[in-house]
Parts: sequence; C-alpha cells; structure tokens
Amino acid sequence: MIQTFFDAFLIGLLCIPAVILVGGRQRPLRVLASTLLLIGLLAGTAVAGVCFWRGDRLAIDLSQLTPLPFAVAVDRLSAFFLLLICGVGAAVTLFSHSYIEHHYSGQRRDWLWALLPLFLLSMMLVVTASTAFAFLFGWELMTLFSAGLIVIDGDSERRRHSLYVYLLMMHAGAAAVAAGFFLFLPNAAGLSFASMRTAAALMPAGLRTAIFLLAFIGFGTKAGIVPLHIWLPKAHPIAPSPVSALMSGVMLKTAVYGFVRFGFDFLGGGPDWWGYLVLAAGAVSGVLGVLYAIAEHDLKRLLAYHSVENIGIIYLGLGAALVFRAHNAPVWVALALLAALLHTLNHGLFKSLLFLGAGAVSHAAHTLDIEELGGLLKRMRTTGAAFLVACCSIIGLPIFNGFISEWLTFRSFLAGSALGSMPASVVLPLMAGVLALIGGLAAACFAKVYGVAFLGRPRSAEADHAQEVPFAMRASMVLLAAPCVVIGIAPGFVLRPLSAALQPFLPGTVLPEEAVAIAGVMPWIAAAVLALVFAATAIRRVTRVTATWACGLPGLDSRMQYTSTSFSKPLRRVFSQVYKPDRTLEILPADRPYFPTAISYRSVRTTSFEKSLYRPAVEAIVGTAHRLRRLQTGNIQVYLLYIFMALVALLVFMRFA
Amino acid sequence: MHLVHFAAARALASSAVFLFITVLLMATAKRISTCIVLFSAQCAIITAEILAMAYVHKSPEAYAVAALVLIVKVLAIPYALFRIVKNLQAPGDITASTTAAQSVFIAAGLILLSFFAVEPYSETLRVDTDMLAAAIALVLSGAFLMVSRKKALAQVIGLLVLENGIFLAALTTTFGMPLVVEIGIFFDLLMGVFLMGLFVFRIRDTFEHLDVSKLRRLRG
Amino acid sequence: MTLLFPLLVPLLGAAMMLVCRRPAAAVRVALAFGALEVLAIGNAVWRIRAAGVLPAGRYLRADGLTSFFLINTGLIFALVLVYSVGYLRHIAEGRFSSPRWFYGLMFLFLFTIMAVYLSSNLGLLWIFVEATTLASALLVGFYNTEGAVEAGWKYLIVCTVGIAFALFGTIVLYLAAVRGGVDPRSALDWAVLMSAAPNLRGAQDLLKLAFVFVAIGYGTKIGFVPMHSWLPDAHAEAPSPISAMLSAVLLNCALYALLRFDAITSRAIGSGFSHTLLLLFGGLSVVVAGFLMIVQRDLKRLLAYSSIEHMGIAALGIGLGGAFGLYGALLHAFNHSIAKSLLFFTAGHVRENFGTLRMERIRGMGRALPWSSGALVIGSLAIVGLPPFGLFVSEFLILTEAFSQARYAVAVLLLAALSLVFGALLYHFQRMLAGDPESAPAGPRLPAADFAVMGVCAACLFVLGLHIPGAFSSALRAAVAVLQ
Amino acid sequence: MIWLNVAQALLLVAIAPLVRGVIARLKARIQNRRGASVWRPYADLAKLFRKEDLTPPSASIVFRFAPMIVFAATVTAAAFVPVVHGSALLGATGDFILLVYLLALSRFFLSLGAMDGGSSFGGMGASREALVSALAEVPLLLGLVAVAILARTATLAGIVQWTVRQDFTQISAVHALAFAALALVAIAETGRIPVDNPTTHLELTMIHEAMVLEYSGPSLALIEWASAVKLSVLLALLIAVFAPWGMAGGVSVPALALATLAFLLKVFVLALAIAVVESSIAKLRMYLVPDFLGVASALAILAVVFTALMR
Repeated sequence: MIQTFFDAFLIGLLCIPAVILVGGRQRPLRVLASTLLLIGLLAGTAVAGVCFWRGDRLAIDLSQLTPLPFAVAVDRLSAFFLLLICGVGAAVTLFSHSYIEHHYSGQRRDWLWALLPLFLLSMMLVVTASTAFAFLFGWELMTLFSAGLIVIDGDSERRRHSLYVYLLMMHAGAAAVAAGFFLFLPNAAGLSFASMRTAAALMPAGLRTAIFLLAFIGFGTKAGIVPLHIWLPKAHPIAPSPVSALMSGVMLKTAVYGFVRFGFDFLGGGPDWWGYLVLAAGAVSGVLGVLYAIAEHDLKRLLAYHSVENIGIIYLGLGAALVFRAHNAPVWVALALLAALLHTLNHGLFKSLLFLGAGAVSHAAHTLDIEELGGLLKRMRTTGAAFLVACCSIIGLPIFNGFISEWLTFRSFLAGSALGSMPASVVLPLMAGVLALIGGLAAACFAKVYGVAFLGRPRSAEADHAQEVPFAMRASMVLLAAPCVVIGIAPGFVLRPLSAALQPFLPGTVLPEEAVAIAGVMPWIAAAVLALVFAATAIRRVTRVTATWACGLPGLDSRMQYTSTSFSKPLRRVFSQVYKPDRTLEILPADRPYFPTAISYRSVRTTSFEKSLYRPAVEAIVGTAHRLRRLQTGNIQVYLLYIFMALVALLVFMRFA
Repeated sequence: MHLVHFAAARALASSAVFLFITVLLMATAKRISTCIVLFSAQCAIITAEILAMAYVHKSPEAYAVAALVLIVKVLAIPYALFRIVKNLQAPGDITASTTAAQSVFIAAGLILLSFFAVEPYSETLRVDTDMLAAAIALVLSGAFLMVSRKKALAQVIGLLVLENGIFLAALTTTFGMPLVVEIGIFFDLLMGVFLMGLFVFRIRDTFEHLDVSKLRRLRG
Repeated sequence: MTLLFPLLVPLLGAAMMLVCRRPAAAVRVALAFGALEVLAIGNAVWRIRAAGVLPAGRYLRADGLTSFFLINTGLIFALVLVYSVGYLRHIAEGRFSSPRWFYGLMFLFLFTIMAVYLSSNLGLLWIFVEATTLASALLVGFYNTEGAVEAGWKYLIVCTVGIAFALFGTIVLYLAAVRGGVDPRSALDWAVLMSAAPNLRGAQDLLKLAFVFVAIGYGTKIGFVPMHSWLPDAHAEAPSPISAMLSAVLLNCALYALLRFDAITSRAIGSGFSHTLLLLFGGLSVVVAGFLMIVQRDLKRLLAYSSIEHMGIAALGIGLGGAFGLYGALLHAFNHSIAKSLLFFTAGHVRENFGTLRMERIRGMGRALPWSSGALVIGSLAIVGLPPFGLFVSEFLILTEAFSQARYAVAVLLLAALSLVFGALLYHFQRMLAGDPESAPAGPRLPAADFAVMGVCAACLFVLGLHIPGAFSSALRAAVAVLQ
Repeated sequence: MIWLNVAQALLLVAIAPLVRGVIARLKARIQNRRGASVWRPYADLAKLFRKEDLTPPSASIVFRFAPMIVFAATVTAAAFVPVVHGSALLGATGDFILLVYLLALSRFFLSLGAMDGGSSFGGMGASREALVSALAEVPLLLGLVAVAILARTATLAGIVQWTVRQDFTQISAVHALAFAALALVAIAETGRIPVDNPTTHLELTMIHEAMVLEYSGPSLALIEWASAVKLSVLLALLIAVFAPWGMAGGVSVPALALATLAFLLKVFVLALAIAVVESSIAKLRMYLVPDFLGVASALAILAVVFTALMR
C-alpha cells in the first residue's frame, strides 16, 4: 500500500511542472499547482515517516526502460533523509506560496514554480537511488535545477561569477563522486549498491582508500568542507530565499548522505587515519566557518558561512565514528553516527528556518544588510519569534534541538577518550574543546545577528516601516520552529528509529545508553526551566515605560546603538590572524582632521582561499591554453609538418616498441 | 625477343636511378614550369617501369594501367598545370623557405633515409629494394616540397610527387591492385588537381598573391 | 538493388540541380530528392535489419555497422536540408554561392558519403573518402570570403596529404593479404579479409605498418590532435548547415573507415597495438581540445574544437573495446552528431541576428533570441555530458569500461578533460546568454522550419538520455557484433 | 532522596546572596574599611522586588522575559551540583555539559535583553560578554572533560563518588591544572575583578553592569540573584569536583549537618581567596582579557593531554 502511495506521490510531483508551464498564466491554476505540490510533499513526509519509524522498504526498478540500471530503494537511512527533504520542502513550498507571488511575475514566476518540484525530486532521487547511474543522474540534475533557480532570480556580473564558480565546482565534485563509484567496478559485478557492498569486502586496501578519498573530496565539495567551500557563500545568497533555504538546509545533507553511504555502508570503515582526516576537516570547517560568519553583516552570506560551520560539526561526528570503527567499538560508532545524523536533521530544520526568516526580513524590510535593520521583533512578532527559536537551536542551547546533537557529539568524544590507543585518547577530547569553541563563537555570532537585526531601535526607514509577512510565510516558519523545540525537549522519538536505521551497517547495536540518558533528562530540565519562568512571571510588578538611559543627554538616536561590525570587533581583533584585515580610515576634509564632516572606516578581509588556492590553479590552466593556442599558427606548412612528424614518431615508436 | 626481354630487365633496374635524379633536380628547380616538366618526366619513367613489369609478368591489366598513367599523369595533368600557369600571369618563380643548396642536401638526405627505411623490410617483401627505396624517396621529397615551398602551385606539385611515390610503392610491392581501384585512384587524382587549380584561381582573385605562407588569417 | 537506390538518388539530385535555373525551383527539387533519399536510406536499413548482411554485386555490401551509420547520416541530412532552406534565404547571390550550387554540391557530398558506407572494397572505401574531401572542399569555400578560401585551401591540401598515407596503409594491407595467400582479385574485400584475418598473423609488422599509416590518414579526416589543424578553420568558415554536415556526418564517416580497419587488424594480430594507438590519439585529442576551447574567441571554432574532443572520446571508447567500450563509442558518435548539429543551427541564427560570431560581441542572447538560447542551453548541456541527455549515458558507458579494465590513467584523464571542457563551455555560453543586448537584433522570430528542426534534435537527445528505444538499441548491438 | 536533592538546590540558591555579601565584607575588611553587613544583598533584593519595573520604549517581549529565563536557567543549573550529599537532583542523569550549556542559555538571553534596551551600553556589554564567554567556554569544558576522563563518567554525581575514593594527599597533575583553569574561568564567568569589576559603572570597563543598565525593579532583582546563584554554583562545582571530601555518605541528620558545615567552611575559604585576589590585582585592560582566558585554555588543554600520559 505504501509502495503505491510512494509511486503516486513521485508521479504527482513530476507532472506539476508540466501543469505550470502549460497554464502558468492564470493565477488559480498556479494556486492549484502550488497546493498540489504542498499536499504532495506532505504525503511524501507521511510516507517517509512511516518508512522511517516502521522500517518498511520501498523499491522502484526502471532498469528495463533506462539505458543503464536505474533503481530506487528506500531503506530506513534513505527514509530519514527523505523525511527531511519532504518536510522542509513542504514548509518551503508553503512559504514560497506567497513569497514568489509577491517578488516574481510573468515567466520568471512560472519557471520558478516549474523548477522547484523538479529540484526537490532530484534531491529525493539522490537519497533513494540504489544504482550508481540513478545516483549520478539525480546528483547532476540537483545542481542543474538549483542553477536554473538561481539564474531566474536576476542577473549581474557578480551573480554570473558566483554561478560559474558554483557550477564548475559542483561538476568537479560530481566527477570525483563518479570516479569513486566507478572504482568499485574491477571487483563489483554491476554498479548497483548491493553489488558494491559485496565487492567492498574483497577489495585491496589501496583501492578502498582511493574510493574513500574520492568520496571525501567529491561529497566534501558539495557539503562545503573548508578548502572546497568557496562556492557556498557565493551561491546561497544569490538564490531566491526559499531556494537558498532548500539548498542550505537540504541539498548539503545529500552530500552527508552520500558520504555516510560510502564511508559506512559500502566500505564499512577503514584505517583510523580516515577518521582523523575527517575530524581535521570538520574542525577546520567548523572554526573557520563561524569566524568568517562573525565578520559578515549580509544576513544570507552569514547564514551560508554558518552552513559551513554546521557541516563541520557533522563531519566531527562522522570522523569520530570512523575512528571508533577503526578501533571496532560498535556502540560508540552508533553513538557518533547518531550524533552526526541527528545534527543533519536539526541543521536541516533550523537552517532552512533561518533562510526563510531572512526571506521574510527581505520581504518586509527590502534589505538583508543587518546594519540597516533593528527592532524587527516588535514589528514582525511571529517571524521574530521563529527566528529566535532558530538562533537558539543553531547555537545548541539546551531546550532546542541543536543542543541534543552537540551533546551527543560531546559524549562520543568523551567516550572516545577511553579508547586505549595513543592518538585517539588525546585527539578526541581536544575535539571536544574545538566543538566548545565553535559553540561559543556561534553563540556570539547569533547574539549579534538577533540583537542587531531584531532588537533595539530600527536603524533605517525600511526597518521602521517593516510589516509582518503574510500568513502563509508565518505558518511555514512556525511549522519549522515547532520540531526544533519538540526534538529539543523529547529527543527519544527521533533517536530510537535513527539508531534502528544504523542497523544495516552496524549489526547488533542497541540504542546507546547516553541517548537513553538525554532522552530521559531533557523533559525534566525543560519542565524545570518553564516552571521557574512561569513562577517568575507570577511576581506582581508595576511596569512603566520611560526613555532609555542616555547619561542624561537628550536625543538618543538609533545610530548610537552597537552595529554588527562593532559588536564583532573584539572577537575579530582576537582572531585577526584569520582575517588579516586591511583597514582604511578616511577623515574628510583631510586638511582639518579635528573638524571632520565625515569619517569612513572600511575593513576588508584579505585572507581568502580563492586567492591563495584557486586563482593560481586557474591561471596555470589558462596559461597552458594560451601556450597550446600558439601551436595553431595558421601556416599550412606547419600543419603538414605536424602530420609528417606524427607519422615519423609513430614509425619510430612501432620500430622500437 | 630475347633483346626485348633484356631491355625490360635493364629498364627495371635503372629506372630507380633516374627517379633519384628527378628528385634532386626538382629540389633545385627555380621555376614552376621546370617542376612540371620534371614531374611529367617522373611519370614517364614510371610508365616505362610499368610496361617493363607488365612484360615480365605478362599481365594484360598492367598494360591498361600503363596506358592510364601515360594519359593522365604524363600528358593530362602537366597540360592542365601549364594552362593554369599561363592564365595566372603570376610570376613563375617558386619562393622557398630553404635555399637551393640546403634543398639539395635535404633531398639527398631523404634519399639515403629511404634506403635505411626500406632495408628491414627487404627480406619479408622479397622485392628489389632500390625500386621500393625510390618510392619512399618520392614520398619523402614530395612531403619536403610541400613543407618548404611557399607558392600554392609548388605545393600542388609536391602533393603529386607524394602521390607518385605511393603509387610506385604499390606498384613495386604488389604488382598492381585491382583495376577498378586503380582507375578510381586516378579519377580522384584528376579531380583533386582540377579542384586545386580552381582554388589557386580563387586565391589569386581574393588575395592578389599566391604565397601560401601568407595565408595566416585563421589562427588559434 | 536496394543498396543502389540510396546511391543513385543523390547523383540524380545533383544532376537535376544543373538543370533547374531558378533558385525557388532548385529548393523544391532539392527537398523532393532529399525526401526520396531519406526513404531510400530507410528502405535500405529495413532490408539490412531483416537480412543481417546484404551484399550487392562485387563492390557493394551493407551489414549492421553500415545500417547504424546510415541511420545517423539520414537523420542529420534530413535536418540539415530542412534547416538550409531557411538559411539560404539570407545568402547574397554570388557566382558560386547560389542555392543551385549549394544543393548540387550537397547531393554530391552525400553521394560520396553513401558510397563510403556501402562499398565492400577497402580500395573503393579510400577512393570515396578522398571524394568526400573533394566534394566538401567547395562547400567549405562556399562564401568566397578571404577566410573561406583560406580554409578551403588548407582543408583540401591537408586532408589530401593525410588521405594519401591512408592509401599507402591500404596498399600495405593488400600486400600482407596477398602474401598471406588471399586471392589477389578479392584481397581488398572487407568480408574476405575478415574471414582470412586469423591466418594473416604471420605478417605482423606489415599489418602494424598498415595500421599506423591508416591511423594517420583517417585520423587526419577525423581530426585527431596532431593532425587536427584544418578542422577548426574548415568548420568555422563553412556555412552553418555545412558545418553541421561536416561535424556530424563526415567525422563519423572517417571514424567508420577507421573502425573497418581496426576490425581487421585486431582480428589478425589482436587489438593490443591498434587500441593503444587509438587511446593515444583519443587522449591527446580530448586534452588538447579541452585546453584550446578555453581561449577561443569565435563560436563556431569553439564548436569545432568540441567536435575534436568528442571524436577523441569516441576513439577512447573504441580503444578500450570490451562489452561497453564499443557500444558506448558508437552511441557517443551518434549523440554527438545530433547535439553538434543543434549547436551549429543555433550558431547560424546567432550569426544572422548578431551579424558576428565573435563571442565578445554577442551579449544578452537570452533576451534577444529566447528560443535560440533555449536550444543553445539544451545543446550545451548535452554536449557537456550532463544527465538528462544522451551523451551522459555514452560517457558513463565508456567510463564504466575504462574502470572495469582498471585503466585508471585513461579514466582519470577523461574525467579531468570533461571537467575542463565543462568549465570552458560554461564560461563562453554564460557570457553570451546573460546580460542585456545592446543592439536590437533583426528578426527575433524563429522560422517554423528551424523551430521544428531544433525541436527534433532536442527531442532525440532527451529520449536517448532517458530510454534507448528497442529498435535503435538492437541496431547498435548489431553494429557492435559486426566489429567484435 | 528527592527532597534531599531539592533541599541541596534550594540551599545553593538561598545562600548565593550571602556568599556575595561575605566576599564584599571580606574585601572591605582587607582594605580596612568596615564594609556593609553580610546580609546587605538580601536587603537589596527585597527592596528591588518592591520597586517599579521600568522598560525602554524600544524594548520588546525579549527584554521583559530575559531576566526570568536567565534566573530559571541558572537555578536549574544549580540542581546539577552535589553540595551536601553525593547525589544531586539532576546530577545522576544530567552531566556537566548540560550545566555548562544551561549557563550559556542564561548568558545568551541576558545579552539579547541588553541589546533590546536600544542604548549603546547594552550593545557594549553584550559585545564584551560575547568575547569573554566565547573564549571561556573552551577551558570550562576541557577542564571538566579532563576530570571526567579520569573518572570515566560524565555525570557530576559519578565524578564526586570517584574523587571521594581517591586519597587526599596524592594530588594528581591533571587535577591541579584543571582546577587552575576552572578557577580562572569562574572568575571570568562571574565577572570578578581581573576580568570585570562588579561594582563599577565606568563605560570603559563594565561588562555585566552594562548589560543590566536598563533593568530595574523585580527584573533587576532576578538578574542580580541569578548572577549570585551562578557564582555559588561555580564555587560549589569547584568544591564538588576537586574537594568533595566531607560530603555526607548516608542520609542521617548529623551526617548532613556535618556535611553542610564542611560545605560552608569550604565556600568561606574560596570567598576569602576571591576577596584577597580582588583586593590585590587591578582590573585587566579589555584587550588583555583574551590572553587571560588563553592561559586558562592552555592549562585545560594540558590537563586533557596529561590524562592520556597519566594512563
């Protein structure tokens, strides 16, 4: 029964673009199509939920039709990611129901509505594919559709550059993933996941390492691990807000899914240096991600850098799991994997909520530069509340879902210290320190974002006249905020099926006792905090509104508040090595410095992976191209000489080979 | 009849030398018309070669091929080339990127090289090596002419010499291929020369010069 | 008789072209003969499918491989013919460049290609491959501009020299066959050679020598890298329908000739030597073409280099051989021909509307020519080998073969080159499509015929990407069986 | 058992203002001033609860609820620390990570409340608090991780039971380093002298005071009480983790009384230490605080590394 439901859902999603492209003009048809999409996605969430909680297996095999074997199979792990895609997809569709209507018109709007379901479908195909062809098919389509959605949003020189970098890096990553798949071939019968699993066992160690590294690089590019992350802060901000919510919240998770499939399901772990490599990547991504985010004041770029940080946290969990796998401690592997996968779900929820919040802010205040916002909570009550829930979750504060996964990661590091071998018992606890640093810096960054954007006085006229967004957008944000709190308070109902999802490649592991402990204590803590807050409100008090204290001077205006740059100044000073800022201070008029009419201060981050790592590589390639171009001299005699030389070379090669 | 048999055998042996001479002369040729004459001389020698072989091996087909070579290569193509040179009224000189002395040395070197190239195959082919060497020499000198000469017509002649070399190689090793294929090859050669002539005229119309090395507009 | 039909129709068409004076009449007659030709090809393919191998007389023969390439030629010829009707309306009348000349030469060109596919004798095969060069040289020089004349001359001379070496290779093969005891009169017949190949093992170095010359000869016609220099000039300077015919049909025709030779040599002395040579040429072509595409300034030269790269990929497929290699290579040649003709048709429109093909001066194509840019996007996504289109499937097959033979160097080289090409093409096409057009282009409306042609191309690419129809797949498998 | 643990938590919350009063009194005596009475903080709280609660015009719901969440989170954190008896209310199941992150929850909402005031003082306080707390989190957690590694458990009750079994004289390097790191962090977290001066209102130096400048009446009382509780929780944490000897084994009244006496004595010793430190060192410049916390981080990292070498 579920199977037919699943097929119907997929086909339904497929024909929505057709409906829109045909009759997109009339509004009722578009409303019908978007509601159809919403219902479809809710049905998809239901189907995925049933598969995830009850563990049914679904499969569709189209191999007779397609030129190469093309099959889809939903086991518990795929169902988990499918749940994330459909759930967040439904919320985003609800949000974009009114967002797209307001911001786009005519053909752009039709194409947006046509590409959105296709984008979701390609992601679903990636997480449920069970053959290499299907996986790569979905993988490349995912990039294409997201690029299509970005192109629709507008056109400028900078956007074109960002889109180019995004597409090129995604293609290079896809090539690495394809190579990773193909390396199974010498030993595997076909390219279906089942034959790859059996082949992985009898492969030489060298080949397994090659596959692991290719998977790490390929999926690392899509996930945004630090040396390969430069596309992320370029691509996400230029996409329409609902699409960047999907890209950041869900698309990055398909990379994590791929890496887990390769690392744990196919290869089943390997030597412990794999784990340390992933830990190192996770740590560097986490710390640098949050440090770059602190220096940002464009809301979407900041959130994009935070995606890098959270992917770093997920990779910390995966790295610990790989180290435990190498020391074959299955219970701790389950714990670390649980932490990583739960953080994937949590990040999917709160990051998409943050991006939808950013969309709502840009809808209401027409700007995303938090230096010009302020006091939005009073004007946009629901958006502000939902954004606050998301901020608390991303920092990992106790009553919210981010804390549960970070806590599990901490406990897996703690458990790791009990491992006998030398590197593990030192590296893992230190990773706990790194995670604590990431958490601390994230708290500082989001205190800045929320404080500057939503609290205090509005810093610009648009912020002052900001109106609350329409109901559909608010509903979608609340729809995403609710699970953040529910998982935070009662994580048990997610942790049990998730640990069951790990059964296939970690046979015989029961729910780790840490997970049981947290599931037990969190409700009590939440109850205690809420009870005390309620008690505190019971205190009888007389409140009166008076002017804010301004040391007795009149005329306190909004420019006297701390801005995001000044808020992050102390931290940027401490970590100045990371930014190597080049600061320019301009006082006008230059000749009378003590009676300035205008002072402008500009601090630009000079360290950039793009300049130090990618620019030289590109220059080398283009340089070779120019040198090769000189071979085509235009003179026919030289062309004839090439032919004769080729002939002589071959004759000599044949003579002596 | 003995005398004719003796003459045929002598012709077979000596024609390689004559071919080498034409190669060297062509390397030094200053004007297009001398090149054309030398080319038709080459073809004449090859016709003699075919007639000798036809007589020795008594295959009627070879006589037909000899007649074909005589008509197409010795008479038709040189006549066509002379008409082209006359109509062009262009200066008949061949500007070359190598001086006469260098050209001769290179041609001689190529002849020696062709001997070395043929040597390893002599025992497997069981055929007189100097004729095969002459064929390879023609191919290499044709190639050299095309690469070093700047005038369009000179390149055409270089190409024809190269074709001659290959045809001769075919001749010496396999005593002639099926007749249909031979006729086809000659027809292609004729059409090729006709088209090259057409293009030479169009180059002169559009570029007012025939120096091929100046045709460098399409680069990169 | 069925094999003679597709040969005679183009000859008749060419002859008719001389007769009818008025251009309008010429176009109508050309379309009629074109339709007739497509019917002839269809009938021939249908008969071959039924009969497996169809010998006709001493010099004509058709088998699975021929029918596959006939389908390819028929499809592309039909598309090009329909497209050229609209295209020729914009050409200024010149001594050589009237529709009469255009269609006359086109039919002649088609006759030579048909003759190459249908001839059973390797000597005849060589003759007609040389004839294709001669027929297409005038077509390349059709515009009578400086560039066209220069390109035509270079094309004629370089290809003739290259092909001469192929003749020498054919002769050496003939020699080896005769030495091996094959009756001289039929020593060049492909079927005879294939059956006699096993006992030719004795003349190993002769066969190697033959294959070297043939590889250089037909390699020049295919455009493998050391011998590719003529290709960008010829394909860029020719009118767009002719560039499509050159890139999509002529290169496949040369590849067909090389395949025939490779079949004989690999059956005689094993495919070690010949396939290494093909891998060498293929790898060189893919890498060098990839690099050169980055710095191109003219759209059609960029497409020409892309043809070199894709022929390199097909060569890699053939060089790998095995279950997937050959199948993938032939499928790749077919897909490439469709995608490349789609791109050349779009290039034709760009030239009509922007007046130039220099990519710096083409801006805002997305807004100026919406339908053409849609075709360009589909074409470029296909040519780069992205999923929904056929080339992704064929590249996937070739990579599968490369990895399952554990030839990691070839595989990694191919993957790297594909990414390089993706970067180059995306860079150029993005700059053309995006932005707003300064000069208002003339006539943005796409004529119905062109819309249909581009639609057919896009549909073929899309279908071949998702599902290879049974009939086509069996034809492909029959072609591969012939060479195995 | 439950009522004992609740009593422990309430004990901590109750004596919190007393601890601040004792410290202030001791500082005064050291600087030979008479100083206010030890019960002064209770009087202040009582006075504040009766006064009006002023809110700036730009304040939103976050400004009004921040003090309550701060108080709630800190008091819940108090429930984790075993004071008198080995087991604490949530000490058995919750662990030190929960405690640390509950304190982080209160800190986060305090800085949000400060930013909501709409004046530059709030932003200034929040920005400096962000710097201090971001850098203090690493040594705080790593110090506790070091001890947890030795004790092979993460729950505070477990750590106490393990430490009680160790003999008093044999002081391990890990404990010494961890204690030093945690002591420095405690000073930074609760805004004592070298990092922040609790009694000053000077814009250049104040961190905690700047954040609570806009608050008055019951809200200010809750915040002051919460920061007092935070101080006593951190002191109790130090005592529990590093000097738990003297905690009551069983549940009998004399044992509990003796344990409470021992706890009060230890708190007095720590209070004396704080008073001496605060009277002898001047406050660090704002941009030297990171180095201060850098030292704490180095100590904590050394402690963790030593746990591996010790095995």
